[in-house]
Amino acid sequence: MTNDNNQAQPSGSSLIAIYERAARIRKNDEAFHGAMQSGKLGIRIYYSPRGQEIIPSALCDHLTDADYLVTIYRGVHDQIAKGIPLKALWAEYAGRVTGTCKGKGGPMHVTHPASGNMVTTGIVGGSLPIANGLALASQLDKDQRVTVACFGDGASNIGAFHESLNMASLWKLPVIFLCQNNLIAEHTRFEKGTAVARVADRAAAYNMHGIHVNGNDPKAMWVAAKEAVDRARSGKGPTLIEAMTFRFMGHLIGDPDEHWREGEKEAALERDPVPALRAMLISEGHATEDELIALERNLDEEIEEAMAFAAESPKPDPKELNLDVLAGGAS
Amino acid sequence: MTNDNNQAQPSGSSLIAIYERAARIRKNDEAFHGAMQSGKLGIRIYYSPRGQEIIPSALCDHLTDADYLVTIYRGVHDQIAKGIPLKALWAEYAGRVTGTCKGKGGPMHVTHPASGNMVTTGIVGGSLPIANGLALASQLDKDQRVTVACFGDGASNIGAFHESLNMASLWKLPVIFLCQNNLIAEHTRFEKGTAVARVADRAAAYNMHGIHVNGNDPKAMWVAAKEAVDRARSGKGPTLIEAMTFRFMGHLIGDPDEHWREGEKEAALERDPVPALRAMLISEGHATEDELIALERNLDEEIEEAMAFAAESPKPDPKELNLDVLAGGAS
Amino acid sequence: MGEQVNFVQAINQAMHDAMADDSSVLLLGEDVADEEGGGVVKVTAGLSGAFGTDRVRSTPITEEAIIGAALGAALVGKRPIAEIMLMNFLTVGMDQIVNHAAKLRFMSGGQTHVPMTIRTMTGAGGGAGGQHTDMLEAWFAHVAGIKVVAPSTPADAYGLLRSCIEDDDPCLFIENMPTYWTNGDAPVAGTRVPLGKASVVSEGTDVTIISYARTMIEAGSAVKALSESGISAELIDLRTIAPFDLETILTSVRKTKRALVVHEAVTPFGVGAEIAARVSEELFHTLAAPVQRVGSTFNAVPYAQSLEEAHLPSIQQIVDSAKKTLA
Amino acid sequence: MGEQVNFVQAINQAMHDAMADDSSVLLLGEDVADEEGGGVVKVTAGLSGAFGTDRVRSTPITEEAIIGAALGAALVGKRPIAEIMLMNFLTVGMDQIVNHAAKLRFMSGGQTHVPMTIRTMTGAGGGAGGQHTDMLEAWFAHVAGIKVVAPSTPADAYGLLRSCIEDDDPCLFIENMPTYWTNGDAPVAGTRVPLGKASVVSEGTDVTIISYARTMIEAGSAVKALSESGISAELIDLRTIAPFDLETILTSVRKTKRALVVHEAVTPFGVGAEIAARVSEELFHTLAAPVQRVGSTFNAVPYAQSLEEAHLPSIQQIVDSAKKTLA
Ligand SMILES: Cc1ncc(C[n+]2csc(CCOP(=O)(O)OP(=O)(O)O)c2C)c(N)n1
Ligand SMILES: Cc1ncc(C[n+]2csc(CCOP(=O)(O)OP(=O)(O)O)c2C)c(N)n1
Ligand SMILES: [Mg+2]
Ligand SMILES: [Mg+2]
Repeated sequence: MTNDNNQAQPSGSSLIAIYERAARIRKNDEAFHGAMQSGKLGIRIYYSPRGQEIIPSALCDHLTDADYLVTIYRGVHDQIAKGIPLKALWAEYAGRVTGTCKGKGGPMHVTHPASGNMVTTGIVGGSLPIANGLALASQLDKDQRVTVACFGDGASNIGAFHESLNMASLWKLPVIFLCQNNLIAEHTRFEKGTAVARVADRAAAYNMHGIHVNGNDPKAMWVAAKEAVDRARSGKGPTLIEAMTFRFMGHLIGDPDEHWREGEKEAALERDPVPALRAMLISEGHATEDELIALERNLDEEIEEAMAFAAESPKPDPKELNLDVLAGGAS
Repeated sequence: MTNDNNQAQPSGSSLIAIYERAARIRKNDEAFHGAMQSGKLGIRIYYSPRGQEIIPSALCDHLTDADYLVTIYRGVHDQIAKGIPLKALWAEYAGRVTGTCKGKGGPMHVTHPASGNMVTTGIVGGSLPIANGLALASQLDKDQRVTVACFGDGASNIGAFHESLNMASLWKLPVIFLCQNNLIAEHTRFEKGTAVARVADRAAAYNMHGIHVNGNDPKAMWVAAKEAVDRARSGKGPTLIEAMTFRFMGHLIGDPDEHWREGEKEAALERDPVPALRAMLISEGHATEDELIALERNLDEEIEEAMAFAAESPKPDPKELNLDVLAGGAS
Repeated sequence: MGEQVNFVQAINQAMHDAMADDSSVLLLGEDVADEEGGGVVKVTAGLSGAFGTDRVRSTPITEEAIIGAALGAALVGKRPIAEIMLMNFLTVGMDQIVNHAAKLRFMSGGQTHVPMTIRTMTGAGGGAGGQHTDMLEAWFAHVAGIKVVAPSTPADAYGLLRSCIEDDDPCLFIENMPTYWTNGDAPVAGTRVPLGKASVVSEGTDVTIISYARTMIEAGSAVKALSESGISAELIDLRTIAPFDLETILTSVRKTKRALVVHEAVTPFGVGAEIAARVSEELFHTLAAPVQRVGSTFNAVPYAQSLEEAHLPSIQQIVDSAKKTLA
Repeated sequence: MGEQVNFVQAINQAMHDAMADDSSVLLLGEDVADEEGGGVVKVTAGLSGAFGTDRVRSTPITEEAIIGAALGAALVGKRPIAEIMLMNFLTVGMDQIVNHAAKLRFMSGGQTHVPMTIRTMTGAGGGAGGQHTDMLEAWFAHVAGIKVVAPSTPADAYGLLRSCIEDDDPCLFIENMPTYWTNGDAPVAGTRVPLGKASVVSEGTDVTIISYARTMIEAGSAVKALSESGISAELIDLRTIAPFDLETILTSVRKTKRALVVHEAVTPFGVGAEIAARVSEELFHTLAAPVQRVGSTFNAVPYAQSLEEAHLPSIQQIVDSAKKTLA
């Protein structure tokens, strides 16, 4: 299924908000790459979300801090769009005690309940069953929260996907299964691992509403996310969104990223979504060049401060090993 | 998808062969019930297949001993249709060393490679991943064998179903996923556990051929099985068959079988498939009453002999505990 | 002898009382609601009637989704009980238990935690064969961040389950199916049995027998048999397997100078190995004999009764092993 | 010093030679074929080129289906190698491994068996955090019907993997990722290292140190450090964890009268518990000091380097524990 065009479209201010989130993600990604090259902060592992910035940036226009997000190792774009503070994020990547998780979780397990970042998992498929549980709590408490589970195209083949969608549909849970389809799973191309042409078509196997959308188109993604969020909030149950996108920087830092076929990457990069949105904002008159430059300068400062905060922060003391294992650890 | 009616129909002799298998299953079931009531053979657990006799009886008209079957705890109908010798089967149920598995496996793990009964599992969903492996070996060896994985409607919701169908479709494996939909999973009604109206419709999620058929109609089931077997043998890949049926005797012996709604069971029993096929054979002139009585008398004798064989057989010696754990156990 | 109840009644009452006391307690599992029979052996009978099918939900046969749903709800204030029908089916949900439930408190630096109880039943003796009755508690004891509990009396089942439900960390609560209908003293409603505390079931001076769950029955019979041959055995019920009550064990063995660990799980790499290793280390100069272990033979659980009985630990094996420490 | 190769090369060569020698050897796993990069760290590079993508198949991310496919093919004459990228992902396939692969020989009364090898990598030290580097070998050692193998040198990796592939039962072959690119003597092509046989890496008279896999490095350094303080330690590499070579261990400890077990896995309920329990039982009257154990601290693997280093067993801890047996 695709979107119904009579639906509301994003306002200029929404588009600017989407751009601000996407630009923050992109600039943060550049800063992480820089920090890893220089090596000075001691960031040990990083899964770049470059190419996928628009998806959560548009989604989060419909969410508040009260809504729940469960994401994956490749989830820093989701976390930032959801509003995680960059200082604590950088400190976590740098393995500092001031990090979101005191440096214990690291990039694959960033957690920040205050912004609704409930769980980040390194296990393919691991995000979906947990999302159902968060949504079940909201359903019982009638608190109107929406839970979003992010995962990749490769994850749509694992058992947890199937079990979770079946349960969510049976119970009409207020959850959104957001498959960010970048057409690649580590080094395996989409069609080599997934027996169906469109992940969204799998929704029918659960009598669930499914949406296939270009996740890099901010307007289409905003509309798709709105439909799914409205359905969840109004008790209409879960939605499977397949948001088409790209993975520009390989599976993780250090990956040669060799899966692209001749010309594919160049073509994709021409459609790099963040500059495209920036150009749209100007061409459609939502923002001026000067306004965007100011916005971007603020982001640069925000990231500078986050880096500095992480650099100055202390490393966790080994006694932390005994804390947070079970309750009662004095922590 | 339903069957295409231009397909070949079962001959009279095929229908008689189907009836012989189904009658053997049914008479064997009655004998197992009798033995468990009397308690004399020491059968410790039994999952009756009553109501589901026709499905494997029609399927096996298209299979030989060389083809592989993987079934479940509720699988004695599949095993008998596939040609397992009743003596060794009874001895296994009775926990005798002359049993198919020396009494080590028991009812939930009956195995008899000579008749193609490769694995019987007690784990819901456990049969499907293994079936893919058997089919993979056949595909590599180009030996034209077909593998059938039996499972229930409840099993169509577990992760192993999803992973297995996706892999089988990607690799075009010569495998048939045979869902015996008796509309009940232990004590949970189909619609309460399965978010889709027809399990067969899930085939589309894997770009797989799916067939929804009345498994208790010997002609329709024969046609559906033929289509799937022909596809597998000719390299066209896997098929998901959803064969609709009933579970007449509860989940296992001792189960009060309370899930039926008002009048449901009576209506179902009126369509008890084995007597229905018997009547059809006579009304359509494929067999006479006398011929069927003779056939049934032979079955009674066969079962009598199997019971006697089990009763006379010795119990396994405790030293068997150390055998068959790893290779080199002198066995 | 006061009022008697069996395990099914005690466990049902514990869940009932916990749900009555705390609206955040939920129950998820296959067939748990009354419309589905109130559990395959009726352990959850009446709970959906009393608390509604919102809080007492029958699930599809999807262990990973069941545990994940309980885990997710636990992250935001619920105290879910996830019933996994049989312990062998935990293998289907191991990722959610081990990689997620047990680790989220640590990996989040204490920002989140998982007050979830997984109830599961198991135990050989009924002829269910190789895939339905394994004792896998040692796996979970080897994982940081999850507690493992196994009662041997209805009253402990009640009190330990209440404590698990109220515990702020994931707990695995192991129920023994073959003894489900065995009677014992009724629990006093509301009683909690603390986690991590063993109980000295009978005092003795010659040898300490440490066990838990189903084999407490065989161990108890062995204690009687030993006393008839003039040997005074002290019997300890571990009750909580992880973290286990080392202090109570050491106090006893300091007195008896001899120890024997008994469990239904297969011996190699089982819970008995850790206890034997700790006792042998801590009381090296006190022990008068090597610590003995009795467990099931190292093979899959066989179907034939003749084999299943030989596979399981026997009273005689326990008696002989105890005597070995005194030889 | 002769030709040197690293683990990646040795393991790749073992699979290459096995596939060349026996057309029934298959390889299934995520990204294993060259079109998918020949493995995430290139361990399987070139194999699909040499033997074709029928025999060397990249799979979807579905561990249960991968193991099941290998299992099923193994039932009918194939000798599949299933690569499960990281050990923590075995949690997704536990049902197929434990309830099926390990038990089918027994449950079928010997009619079928499962000559399958599961290769998996793991090991902390790289900052991957809590879900990517666990050492779970004790779980599988506790299951009858499956062998558990963990090499500590490239040559042993080659010879043990060849033996696993040719073994008629399921084998779990554990590879250590952080030391993948460490060099060692090149294996002699075709060599088999027998399963179930430990190797005495260095002889000594004062204390026996038993280890395996990655911590053989720390243990080796500890042996050197100890010798500098005049302590002669004998170092045993278990190589096969289950079934383990008790005889070689006992022979050594009879001589040294002291034992220390070292592994990367967390200490409680780990492999060290079984070894300590067995040694303490068998050599009760010989041991001059309690058996010591050194493992990782009991928590999830932390991300921060300062924590990850403190979590893992250190050379100093091994030295101190060895000295403790001599105090
Ligand atoms: C259960 C499991 N199997 C394998 C892996 C190793 N792994 C990590 S990411 C990944 C690819 C996932 O691809 P996809 O779902 O498309 O997400 P993407 O990385 O493209 O965002 C794999 C195989 C894992 N983390 N968990
Ligand atoms: C993984 C797993 N979970 C739960 C069970 C317990 N169990 C055994 S049979 C069954 C119901 C299966 O229903 P269905 O798949 O429809 O097969 P049927 O029994 O109706 O033939 C359940 C829940 C199991 N054996 N395995
Ligand atoms: Mg992807
Ligand atoms: Mg059913």
